[in-house]
Amino acid sequence: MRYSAFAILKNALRGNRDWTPAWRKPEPRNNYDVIIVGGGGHGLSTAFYLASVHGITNVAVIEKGYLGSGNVGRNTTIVRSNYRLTPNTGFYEKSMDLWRELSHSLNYNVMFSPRGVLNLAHTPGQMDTHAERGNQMRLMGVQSELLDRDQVARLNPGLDVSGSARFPVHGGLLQPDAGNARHDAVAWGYARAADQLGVDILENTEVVGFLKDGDRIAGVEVMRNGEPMEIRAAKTAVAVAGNTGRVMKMAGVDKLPIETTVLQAFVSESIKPIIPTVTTFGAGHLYVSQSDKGGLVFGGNIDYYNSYAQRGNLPVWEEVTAELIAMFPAFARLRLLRSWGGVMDMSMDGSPIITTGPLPGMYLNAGWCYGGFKATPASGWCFAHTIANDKAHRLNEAFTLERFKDGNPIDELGAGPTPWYH
Amino acid sequence: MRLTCPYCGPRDHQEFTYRGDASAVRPVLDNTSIDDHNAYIYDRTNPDGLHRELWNHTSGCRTHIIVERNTITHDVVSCEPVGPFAEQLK
Amino acid sequence: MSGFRLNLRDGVGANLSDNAISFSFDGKNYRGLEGDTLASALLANGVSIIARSFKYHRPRGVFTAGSEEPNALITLHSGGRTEPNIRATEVELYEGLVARSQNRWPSVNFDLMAVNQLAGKAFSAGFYYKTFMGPALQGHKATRFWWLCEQLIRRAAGLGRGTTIPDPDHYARMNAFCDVLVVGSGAAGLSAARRAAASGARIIVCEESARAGGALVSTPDFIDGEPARDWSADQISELSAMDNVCVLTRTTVQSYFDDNTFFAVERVTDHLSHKDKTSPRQRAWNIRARSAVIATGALERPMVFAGNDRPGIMLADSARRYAIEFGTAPGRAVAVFTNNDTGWLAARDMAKAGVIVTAIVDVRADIEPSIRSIGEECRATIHSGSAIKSVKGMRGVSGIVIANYNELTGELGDDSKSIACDCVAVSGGWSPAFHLTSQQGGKPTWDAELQAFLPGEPLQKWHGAGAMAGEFGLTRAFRSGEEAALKALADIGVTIPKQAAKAGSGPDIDGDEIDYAPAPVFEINSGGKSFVDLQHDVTAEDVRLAHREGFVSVEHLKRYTTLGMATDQGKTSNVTGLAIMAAASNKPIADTGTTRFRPPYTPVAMGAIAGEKYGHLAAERLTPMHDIHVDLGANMYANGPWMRPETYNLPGETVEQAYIRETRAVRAGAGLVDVSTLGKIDVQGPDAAEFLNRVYSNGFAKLPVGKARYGLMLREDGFLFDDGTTWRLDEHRYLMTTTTAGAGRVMEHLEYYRDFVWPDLKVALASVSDEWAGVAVAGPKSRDLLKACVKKCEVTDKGLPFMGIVDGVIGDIPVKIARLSFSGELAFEVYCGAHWGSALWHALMSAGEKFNVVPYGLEALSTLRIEKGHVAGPELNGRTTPHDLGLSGMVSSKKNFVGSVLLQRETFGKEDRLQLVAVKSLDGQRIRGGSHLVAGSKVQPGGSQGHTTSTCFSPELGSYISLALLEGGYKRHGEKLFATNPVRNAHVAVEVISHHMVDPEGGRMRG
Amino acid sequence: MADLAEKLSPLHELAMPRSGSDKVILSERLCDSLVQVQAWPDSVGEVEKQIKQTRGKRNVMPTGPGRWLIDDQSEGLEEKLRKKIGAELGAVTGLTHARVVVSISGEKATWVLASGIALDFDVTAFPIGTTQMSHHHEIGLTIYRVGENSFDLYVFTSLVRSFWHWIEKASAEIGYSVI
Repeated sequence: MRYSAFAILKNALRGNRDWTPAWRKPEPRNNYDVIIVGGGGHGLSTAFYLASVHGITNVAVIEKGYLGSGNVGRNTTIVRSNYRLTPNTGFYEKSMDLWRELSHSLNYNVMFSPRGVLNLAHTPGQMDTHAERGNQMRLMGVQSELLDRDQVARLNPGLDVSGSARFPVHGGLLQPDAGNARHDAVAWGYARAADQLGVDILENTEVVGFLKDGDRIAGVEVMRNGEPMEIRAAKTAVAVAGNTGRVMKMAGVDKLPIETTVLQAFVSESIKPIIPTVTTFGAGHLYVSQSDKGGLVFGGNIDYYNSYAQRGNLPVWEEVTAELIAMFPAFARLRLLRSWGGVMDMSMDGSPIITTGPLPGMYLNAGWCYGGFKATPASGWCFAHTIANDKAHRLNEAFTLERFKDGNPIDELGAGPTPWYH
Repeated sequence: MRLTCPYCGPRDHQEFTYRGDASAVRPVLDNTSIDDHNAYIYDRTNPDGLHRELWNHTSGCRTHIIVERNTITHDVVSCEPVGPFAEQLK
Repeated sequence: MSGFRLNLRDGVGANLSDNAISFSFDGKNYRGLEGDTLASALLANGVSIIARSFKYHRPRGVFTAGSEEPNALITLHSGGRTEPNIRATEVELYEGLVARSQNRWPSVNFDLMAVNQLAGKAFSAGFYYKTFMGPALQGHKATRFWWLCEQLIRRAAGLGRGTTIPDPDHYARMNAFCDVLVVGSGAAGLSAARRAAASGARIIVCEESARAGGALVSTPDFIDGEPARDWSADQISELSAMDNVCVLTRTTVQSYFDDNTFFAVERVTDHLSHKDKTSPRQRAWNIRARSAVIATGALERPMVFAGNDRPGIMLADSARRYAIEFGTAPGRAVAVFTNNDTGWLAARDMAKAGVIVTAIVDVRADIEPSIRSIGEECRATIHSGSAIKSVKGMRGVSGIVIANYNELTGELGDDSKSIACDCVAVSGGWSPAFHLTSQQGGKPTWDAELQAFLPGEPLQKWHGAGAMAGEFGLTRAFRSGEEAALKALADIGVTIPKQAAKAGSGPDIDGDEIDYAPAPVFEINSGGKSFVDLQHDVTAEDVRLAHREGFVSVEHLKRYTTLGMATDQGKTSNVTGLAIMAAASNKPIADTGTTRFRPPYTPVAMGAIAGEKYGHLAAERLTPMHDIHVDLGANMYANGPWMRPETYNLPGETVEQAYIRETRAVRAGAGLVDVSTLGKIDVQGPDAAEFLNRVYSNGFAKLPVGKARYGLMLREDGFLFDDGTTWRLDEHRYLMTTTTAGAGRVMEHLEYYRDFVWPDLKVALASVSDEWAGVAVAGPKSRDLLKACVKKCEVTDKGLPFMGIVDGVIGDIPVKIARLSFSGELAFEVYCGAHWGSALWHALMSAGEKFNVVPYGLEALSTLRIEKGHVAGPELNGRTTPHDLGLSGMVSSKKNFVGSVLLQRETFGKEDRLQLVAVKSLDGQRIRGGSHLVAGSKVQPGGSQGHTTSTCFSPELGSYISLALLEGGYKRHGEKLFATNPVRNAHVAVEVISHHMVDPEGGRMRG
Repeated sequence: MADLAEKLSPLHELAMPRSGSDKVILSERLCDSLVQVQAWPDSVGEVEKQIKQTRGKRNVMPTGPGRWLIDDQSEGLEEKLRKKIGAELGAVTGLTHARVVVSISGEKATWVLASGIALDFDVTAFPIGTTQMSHHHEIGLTIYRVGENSFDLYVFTSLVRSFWHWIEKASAEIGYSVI
């Protein structure tokens, strides 16, 4: 059923009884052209672009839990491409291009909202590094503006721009056409659109092993409704974010340049619109925006230590709220409604991996750290290209697994091979 | 999370600095193999379950400890001292 | 509904005192009594519509009497103290309290936004996902269309209005440690606390309400012959008097973290009319408990039926509590609608308090005679095997229509019957409040007998007691509290002899013994709008629509319909929603599962979480000369944790004019700069030399005593990590300096190698950053300046050669002087004990007077080193190697060191890497920070070939210059490029030159 | 050493005497000598002996394995100890200027301290005459318990003003004096 205002009216008049499932709940076949392990944002978008761009529709997406149960439904929904290093700027701007037309591509309103992403600067030196990044963006065709303090104040009325602030605001870098999207809608929209193109989405189906023909990966063993089952495919792709280590071990890949940590996200009670942009603090680590429902959605640093727990600890609560109310002192009285955690696949340089291999017949999409949401469209688009052509696209050719050992990290922060610093 | 420093006693993990996987051990000084060094800094088992990891009690006695901790439950199984005084602290 | 104040007497209005209090709601003044909540006072004043719902803007009243309230959200105070979305049921009334309704226009009684209701069914779950995508046009029109719609939707959404005025109050924290934390002070909590406290263990009891006692406060039961209320008050005062017990009221335990760390918030002054300014508004309690007893009770849930959101419909036990505790009748004629016995008790207690209970409607056909007799006792008509089919009245309740109800099929009969009433007290059973343990990942289990989820197996050291653990009723609450306390004591190694345990067992209870299990009825489906989640306006139909569209998993249900995602986190709606989904899927509730509760339990002010950090985000580090800089009028700025002088502006000078003047003065004569912020590490031991030799890329083994050397530190991956000079003070004693920003991480880096990698080396490391004040004296006259004030040592070229160190005295101050130069001039660094730092500065300034010495700030310091081509933070950006910065000479090939192996990777030898050069403006234009180097014009710049790193005006070269990293830069000196800076609207023609711009041979500093 | 210049505390203008409640009493001082001694694993006993042999009015606080912080009421301890403890035995580091001592006493002293420091101040967990290291946010602290309600806090010199501001604010709810 095509979604539209007309469809809503028509169905409303019939008591909403005629709506059908957003995607099928098919039984698995024994054989597919491509299996994608992981029914999160990246896995689903990969399936969609395999089907829509490359005409490969005999595809299964295999998800252990419910669809979108990982980070696609746990993030702070920020969409941007304000990167400093060329491989990242180009890749994320491709993502922006896809975001802009995504609701139409999917016939599903993902509520992409280009409200602007503002990074604050608190020293003259930080203004310079923001300028350096803004100029990189401009040279690559990405919108960016360096704002002075007054411009920043006009954009965010509650922001403390006084000289008496502990870290006074000097200005900020604005990507005016970046913003947010509705996270769950991205998962559901990709799922529905991929499903309509013939992709089988297998929920509650857990990969418990990989099938091999000699050295070559030939599919997966799964548990479904308590029953084991083999599903074969010419190509097996893995896009499981924080669970990368877990899943790759089943394929015999014991070590990767990835560590898994927990990132907490926070939402306040819902209030009338109070901050128009996505705003980040420059003297610590905090990002905040306001959802359409009215909650302030924010987050900060990861909980450092390795974790698969999907929940974090108190120090990050204190840090994050302290930074938020240092930026917006009026928010001290606003109330935190809920916090939750997601597990992050932190790579050794803070940048992702989208590659063929590491085993024959296998493809890997991982290392998203905590920036995976904005990448969802381009990640799937590039991964689909890589799977279809057995070769990376120009946009993801730098995102190899070998770059670390070759000495070519893509290290935005210059923090070095310590995953929890990125 | 609370970690037990063998010198100072149980403390909030905030007092410690996380230094990561303790199974990553630096090759000895005269080992000049690029592969070995690459493995040391980039290869991680990243287990879901027990993880041996290094923490420095930076806001306390600055002793390094190896914590064995479950990465799914965050249960701390053990905290052992390392470093020159490891034997004395055991 | 028109609530009113009952005749207050013993057992009616137990929380209230005689003191009248005036307050206002929506600008109108009312009177209440001390002890009222805002909700009870409004009810007593006959105010029934208090709020509007989130989506449809339907009128809403008071639904509960506690923190689970979904409806009665109001805004408190004004200005910087504005607090939206406060539950009126939790606000303790005080003189002068000002509250107003929210999310309505123009008023709560007449809200035009209620037109949303007309869209009715179109506004169903998932509505937004299916539309507003805009016309399918070329380009990015779709986005723009949504962007337009979104602006309007955002304005309509949201609950209350926040403020942009800073919160004037402050917050505090308390770090607490205890053996046993008892959460909740009802029957179970009290008995656990009594038992645990008797052992002498350290106990903290947290109670959410103003008054401890939980259900004991309002139950008509007797304990040990006393009314339960009096008994519990005695127990609390006994406990509070014990040295090993801390009882905290108005304190909600919000979150349960790892290793039994609990986060609680105490409301210190929120309930006071006159707030003492030194007291914090709220206090965060970080509680580390060795074990815990969770006795958080249970939350009543409603049944869902058509029109169930009208003002005047509330939970039965809440209605009862308003009568007993607050002496307030929830209506003139109350109908009770229940599926369990507790609804009948509520009817009885209300009737006893003087409330007219007109009818009791129970979905169950079979009612125990003892329960049935209650109906007769309160003179209500009894309708068993019946259910509410619809509610009469638009903005309140004027009556209900009931019909026969078949418990097995869930069908209603055709025999409609009207009952006049203005209040419906509904009970759909009880849901244990195991939010805390669920936060920790505990998996709840469905108990079909109790028709409730129970907390499941503990993953940490906690023990459930009372209704939270499914132990309903006072007798079981007391017993389970005792048992939980004994288990908690066992956790901490205290065992109570069995005999003693028995002797102390529960008090004598005289009260109701009833069955708490409800009939498994969650929804009466009669076709009308039936709300499951009152706050988010999620209807039973929405749940079924989600099912129809395949959003069957509980998480999908939550996300698709937003059920349970409102500010009450679905406290009264989750179980009902699950039950409706289970019914739609034809699955037992047990197989449907439940979502994990997320912390906090109730919404918490951000200020309370930040605690003492509100207004004090980070400590400031100050050098010993800080006050001097401030007195000199320096532009101080935050440089990481440090406050540092940027420039010392003369009146009327800009920053640029000031640093150029300061730079010139240094190169012409002498200047002083405060370098106390440099990291300083004391490295000692027989193996110190070997250790340094391993962590620096250049050789350190042969550094003579009395000499300093510039050293480079790499990361293991071969990239630059930090730099600085290290001074050999003695055979086995070194003073290492690091960059200001790198001090902490270098120390940890060194400790890692000392402890974990080479523990056999005898090396001691100690941070001495704060021990030493440092002043750099630079300029051709610097030696003359020192000569004029230094005693007990030689500062001649012979006595103190380049990179030499001597001990001396200036005034009465012992100093260490090292001949080091960052500026490229003849220069010295003078160090002394920090507490003498300002005296040293004054001594140097006065000695320098005749040499026209100037103080210079970081801008001039930076300008001097840029001209000299010395690298600093902007060049050590974590992506550069020594080879990239022209420092290959500092990489020893004769030893292995940290980073030596991976620095040999092929990629680091590539000629097109970004390499350090300088660029010079060719046309007098300023090169702005953050420029990129390009070959093309402003309009068509082409790709970036590199970027500037450190930029300034060079008085020496008479031109704007910058250090830069340029692809293959070493071979491009003389090339002409552009430093483009589109975000700063600059495009400057530059020439690539060597980064050694001033005195490349080093004659000045060695002179 | 008597001819040395007067030391200036970063708190010289902040910690001015003020009379108020005696439930919390604050004061500050600089050390005459504050020295850290670090023994090697095989010389702990010998170093301890050497420390005992250099007599003086002092407080010797263990601050880590084989490590002590010595607060001595006379100047020149660093040099004295260095003569006794050579590199073969351990390392001697002068910290006289690196810390400022903030003292707090009074019946509410532990309440004030616990409001910012995550240590169990119960006397069973932190006995009189013992030393604990911890932090107040980013400010590292060495805390010596002088008596049941009396503590000396060794605070980093560059951070002591921030610490003082905090401790005054935390004491304000109770009421306090500065001596």
